Amino acid sequence: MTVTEERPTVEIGAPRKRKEDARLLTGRTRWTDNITLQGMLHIAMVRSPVAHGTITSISTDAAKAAPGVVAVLTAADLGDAQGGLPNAWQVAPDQKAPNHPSMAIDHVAFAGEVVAMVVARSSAEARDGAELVDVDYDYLPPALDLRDCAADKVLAHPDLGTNVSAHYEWHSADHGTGGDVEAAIAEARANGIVIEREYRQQRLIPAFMEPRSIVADPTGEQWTIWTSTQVPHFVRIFMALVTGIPESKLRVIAPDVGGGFGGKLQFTPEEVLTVLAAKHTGKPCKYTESRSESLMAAHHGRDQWQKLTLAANSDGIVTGLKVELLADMGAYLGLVSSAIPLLGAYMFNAIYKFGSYKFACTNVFTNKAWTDAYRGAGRPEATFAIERLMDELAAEVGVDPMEIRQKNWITHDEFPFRTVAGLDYDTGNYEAATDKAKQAFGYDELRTEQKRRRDAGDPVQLGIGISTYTEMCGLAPSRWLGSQGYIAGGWEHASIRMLPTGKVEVVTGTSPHGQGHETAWSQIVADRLGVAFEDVEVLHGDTQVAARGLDTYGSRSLSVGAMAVVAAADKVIEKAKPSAAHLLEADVGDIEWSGSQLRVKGTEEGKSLGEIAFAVLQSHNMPDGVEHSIDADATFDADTFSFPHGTHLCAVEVDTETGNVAIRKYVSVDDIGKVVNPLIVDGQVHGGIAQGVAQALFEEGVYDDSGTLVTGSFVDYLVPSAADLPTFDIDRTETPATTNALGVKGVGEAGTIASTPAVVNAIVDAVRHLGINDIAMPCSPQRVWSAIQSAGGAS
Amino acid sequence: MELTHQFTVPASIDDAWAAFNDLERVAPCFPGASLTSFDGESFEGLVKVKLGPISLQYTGTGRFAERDEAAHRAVVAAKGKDKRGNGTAAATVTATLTSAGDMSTDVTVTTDLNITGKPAQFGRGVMQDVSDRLLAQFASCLETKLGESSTAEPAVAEAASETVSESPTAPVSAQVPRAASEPVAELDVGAAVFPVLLKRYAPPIIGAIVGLWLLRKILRRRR
Amino acid sequence: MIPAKFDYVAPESVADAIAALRSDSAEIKVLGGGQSLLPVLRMRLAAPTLLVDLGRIAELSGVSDDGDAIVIGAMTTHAEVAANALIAEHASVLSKTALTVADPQVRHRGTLGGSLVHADPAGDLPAPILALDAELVVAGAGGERTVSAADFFVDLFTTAVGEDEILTRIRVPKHTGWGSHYEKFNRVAQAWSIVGVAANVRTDGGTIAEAKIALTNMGSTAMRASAVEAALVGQPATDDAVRAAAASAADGTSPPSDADGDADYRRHLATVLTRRAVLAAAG
Amino acid sequence: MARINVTVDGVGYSDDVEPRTLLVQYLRDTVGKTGTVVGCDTSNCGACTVHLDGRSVKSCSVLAVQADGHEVTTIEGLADGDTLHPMQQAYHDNHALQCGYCTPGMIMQSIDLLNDNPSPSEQEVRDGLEGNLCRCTGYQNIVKAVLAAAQGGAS
Repeated sequence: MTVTEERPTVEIGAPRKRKEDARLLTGRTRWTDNITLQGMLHIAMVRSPVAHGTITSISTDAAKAAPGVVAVLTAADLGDAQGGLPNAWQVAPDQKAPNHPSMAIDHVAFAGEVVAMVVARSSAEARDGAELVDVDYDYLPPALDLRDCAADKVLAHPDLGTNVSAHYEWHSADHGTGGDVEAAIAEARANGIVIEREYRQQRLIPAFMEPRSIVADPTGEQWTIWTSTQVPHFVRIFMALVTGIPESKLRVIAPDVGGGFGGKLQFTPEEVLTVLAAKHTGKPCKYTESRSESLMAAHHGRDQWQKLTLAANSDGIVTGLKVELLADMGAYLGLVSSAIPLLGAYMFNAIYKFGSYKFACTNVFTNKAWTDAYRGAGRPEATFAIERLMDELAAEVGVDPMEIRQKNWITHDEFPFRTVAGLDYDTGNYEAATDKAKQAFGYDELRTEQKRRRDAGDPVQLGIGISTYTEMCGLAPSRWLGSQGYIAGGWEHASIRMLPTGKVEVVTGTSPHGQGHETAWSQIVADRLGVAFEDVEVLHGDTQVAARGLDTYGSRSLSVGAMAVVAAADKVIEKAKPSAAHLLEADVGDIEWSGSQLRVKGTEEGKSLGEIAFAVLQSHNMPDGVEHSIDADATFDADTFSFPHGTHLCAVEVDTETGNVAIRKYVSVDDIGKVVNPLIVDGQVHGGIAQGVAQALFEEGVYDDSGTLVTGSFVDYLVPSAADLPTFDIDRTETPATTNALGVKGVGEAGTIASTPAVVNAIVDAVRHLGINDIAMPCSPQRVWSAIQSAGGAS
Repeated sequence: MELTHQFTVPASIDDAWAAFNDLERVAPCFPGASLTSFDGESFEGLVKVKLGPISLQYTGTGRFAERDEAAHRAVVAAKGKDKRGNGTAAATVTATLTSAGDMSTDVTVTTDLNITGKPAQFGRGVMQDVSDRLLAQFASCLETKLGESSTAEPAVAEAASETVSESPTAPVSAQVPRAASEPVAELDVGAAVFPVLLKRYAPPIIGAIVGLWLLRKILRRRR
Repeated sequence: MIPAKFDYVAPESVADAIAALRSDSAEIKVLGGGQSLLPVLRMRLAAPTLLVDLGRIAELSGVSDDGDAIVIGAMTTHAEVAANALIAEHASVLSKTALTVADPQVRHRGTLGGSLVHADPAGDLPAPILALDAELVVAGAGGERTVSAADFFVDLFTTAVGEDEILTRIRVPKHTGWGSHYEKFNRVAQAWSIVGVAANVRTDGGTIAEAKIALTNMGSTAMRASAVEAALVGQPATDDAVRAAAASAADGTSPPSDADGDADYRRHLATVLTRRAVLAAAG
Repeated sequence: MARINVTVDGVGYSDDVEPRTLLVQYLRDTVGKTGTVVGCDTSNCGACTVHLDGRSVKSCSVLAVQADGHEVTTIEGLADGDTLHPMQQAYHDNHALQCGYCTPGMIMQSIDLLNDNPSPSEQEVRDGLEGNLCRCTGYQNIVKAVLAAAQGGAS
């Protein structure tokens, strides 16, 4: 265990306005679609409208003859060169997966799959040409219903023989972290309480604002690929593996990237196809998707059926939890599709002390867009399930839902704590965060008002929802990832280059796309190296500049990536000591770091790193053996996860006449450990909560019975606007992590994980007295109203 | 999606079956369609659909999956695709006539419909409703036509007289109401419009598919 | 996404526009504000051969006082309608409804005439036009004709305007002193109405003297809720009385079922929203 | 091809365009104003918002030929040299952007909003931005920035 260092900080903790803003505010941006090269060609994809079928013929003659069209490529043209797309996570030894070509060869497995591409001199001509590609399909029955598919009633990939990709289980009794869950349930059936529920985690679409775009340039000695991705380093490795282009000949750049939320944590068919088009034509090629293509063909998230059995004694102390999941993989396995449920597997017990725990999951193929990471990735699903269950248990016991949580949670003096799922929580203070949240919320007053309105039969009922969440974040310890079947590690890399003019270049392996690493890393380095915030330049997202790295996802950038920056900074100081000693005419052993200078112990005499960098540049009279650089690079791998937590409280007003839900008040108190930049942290929490609220109230990816995504535009996929969301009243407690030197935990996913159950708990709480104990997400007015009607109508 | 429509016509089953097959009379229920080829068993056709701001043009093929005169049952399987690659459509249409008395016949039309691509992608949830409505209009139109079978008037259409000559046992078939153009106009899917834009892109194709089926029957009669 | 190719004309007079509509181009579309048409063209759900842009015909824009009525040019934008003082004074239900259409940017481009001719059953503006008993002036090769609002909306996306005609202006009888409200119910702010109710009510000493109520998205076109109107007249503007009258709001409607709500839900919503709209209008 | 004359950010341009060219494509591909971006194909997201003769419009739902003879202002025409427009400054001061993709459209609409209503309430700001989607910020700091800009007299 690392002990958080106590160092004087000036920049860390300061609400620095972001460096990134200057270009973003003025339109001086470099989105991939802004990149135009001489002679560049444009690609339009021809996508299957059929969810499941075989391609019987493709006629490209008319398209090839169309004005401006340079090439039309089908799978037959690509041949073996297109290879297959990778899945990077084997969650079970016998995991099955169909071959995943970038362009369908003869079998199409979801509506939106690419079946041909048209390369033309302009994007309009490419689109004109795409209309002329004539594809015939024979229909196969689409495999759409998750539960039917799990039973192999219809096969998504007939060649595979089954829809089940993998089944995996984890039981506390097998790992010595708790008892036998079946015994606990049996005991509870006899003498306690058993809550059994099925919850649907509806399919969501990440819906980053910048549609994906790729430019592949084959001219010159090296390939340059600009792509709107969270993971340029992954793209480089996999592009080399799939296309056979040597990795050393590939430069991948993620320029300005307009949001990701897990949705750009992917190695995509479109990336491969753009490279193949460039290879075929010898010219730079660009592909930019439309929004409707993005919604249809970029990976989706969530989509699980959760069957839950909670056992408790009659006082409401939980003795066991059994989780049985069906997880919809969609048509193929993406990079980490198979492991999304696994990332939630260790979080169903959340902040609680359970006697026993069992998790079982079946990954199932269907003829829908494939699913993969979406903000929270597995953990929102787990948190939703347990936080909803705790409310149900409270109702059963007849106590306030807050009380049931207090009875079961880990108290602050019990840390470090090994959970029933086998994770070691380093720190936390659930009581403190909850007390603060309750006070800001006016919990008791709202409960009083709720009772008054219930008693009066008010057509608008008040409900209060609680979510006391935690998450494991900071992906991740490489050893843990290896133990779980992931092919890559979870370390991060950074290098620091001290420029002779006193400026500092920080190269990070993380790949930000809105998170503000340029600002936050500058703050950290400014403190660490005693340089001005303004003098630090953070470089990222270009594999020729940041050669090593594992990119940005899973709230890992600060707790892993920034720790590599810290390690590199410390190395710079160490590396500069011999030069400093020479310049100060002292023994190396007498040189110490003052916070801004290397000094001779006990004196005020010293040299800044900038001065040393300049002296090293000159090297006019450096002694033998001193390196002509004080630059350094370093890696960091975490020993364990970090565990942010918090309490979110939501008050909703449910109009029982229309079913409309309005959020009246939303309070969050998050404990994310030490805060580097409170402005950025607040922004992450706001946006996270908004996405979680959107799952509760608005968003759902819906397929019709032919397998067409009918929420295929922003008309029907309801991303909320400013007018649809309230102001969030957010605050923090600060219990530093003990697992890294900065005491940080990560904040990117917290709001999303916490908010969904808070909202749904509030809605159910508003109408529970009418006999309602569940409403499926998204809780649309029709669903809420129908639930009230089924329960016998409003009072 | 499977849609079923039932209605009863005041005609004997033989008269109704014959009338039903007198496509010159019922075909106007399905505007916008035209046949491009027919080889006896299978056909190719074209359906232009105009839905408010949306215009689609489907080309399709189909064949008789079943046609049982004794059981008064016909099944047509057809599929088509939009000429600009906007999507595909397929339908299996089953029509069954059952006698419900000397001068009464029950008609059941079951349509198993599969529409893909943009008209479905941008028509969230409305499809079923609109398809149902369309087929209900079709059924209602048929009901009117078949119900007119006992009030025959002199043939007014060339095609109709041709039909008469082929099908002398169907005395009702020659009659085309003078006002035909008006009720037909109401059902004119081609000119009318489905909810499309951004809110509800609907499936024109239902009318189209059934239209193809009827046209195919016309050709059969003309052989 | 980029539209398929088309020819484009922007005539400067109604006569030239009609001539363009009568040209022999294979498929002609009229471009009003374009806020519905352009997305459809971008999706390539339509590929007209000719677009006739009405945007350069000055006489089609603007609002004027014509004695017992106000006259609104068909190309007057939603934003202009919403902000116009004459309309606010004499036809306030239209001002209020115009302000709920889509979002501010769309309201800057989208036009009243375009919305009416588009005739989306979920579009908001037909309802107030019905509730104001407006008259619509349609120009064609043979000159102008006037169509009452009641006869204008024919079916889903279908109006009385012929293929070679254009809607030039809307004549709205003054309803000075009438109370009004548009109650719009949707899932997110810029979404189409699940159901909307336009209430245009004249009260006299706390009693409802006249009521004109129209419903959005309760059938293939917007429609008047005649049963409610009849039941309201002579009633006090109280919750109980209005509730009783509004109970028949769904009479004679045939609402659609879609992902936002099934027909039963819409019928129920119509009664609730009608009550709220009338109370707000009469209050 | 049609010849159009358009003033963009104060500079006059005369170009031949296909009638089907959207204003946003003209701005990005012909004039080079890549600060204005495209986020959807149904005019829901507002990322492409610019001012046409001083009023906000979604440039994906306007044809370039419709802008003939008119004046367009984009995000790139707001700052005065190194001095940000007060609305840009307010966005910066209030951390009203994260990935920044929606920002150009959001700022253009925010300016229009204050032109219309110089002292809006919080709800009026939210309603005025209903045609612009942001996936990062939850809108909270955007609303805060617009209110701050209103306080500071930005428009």
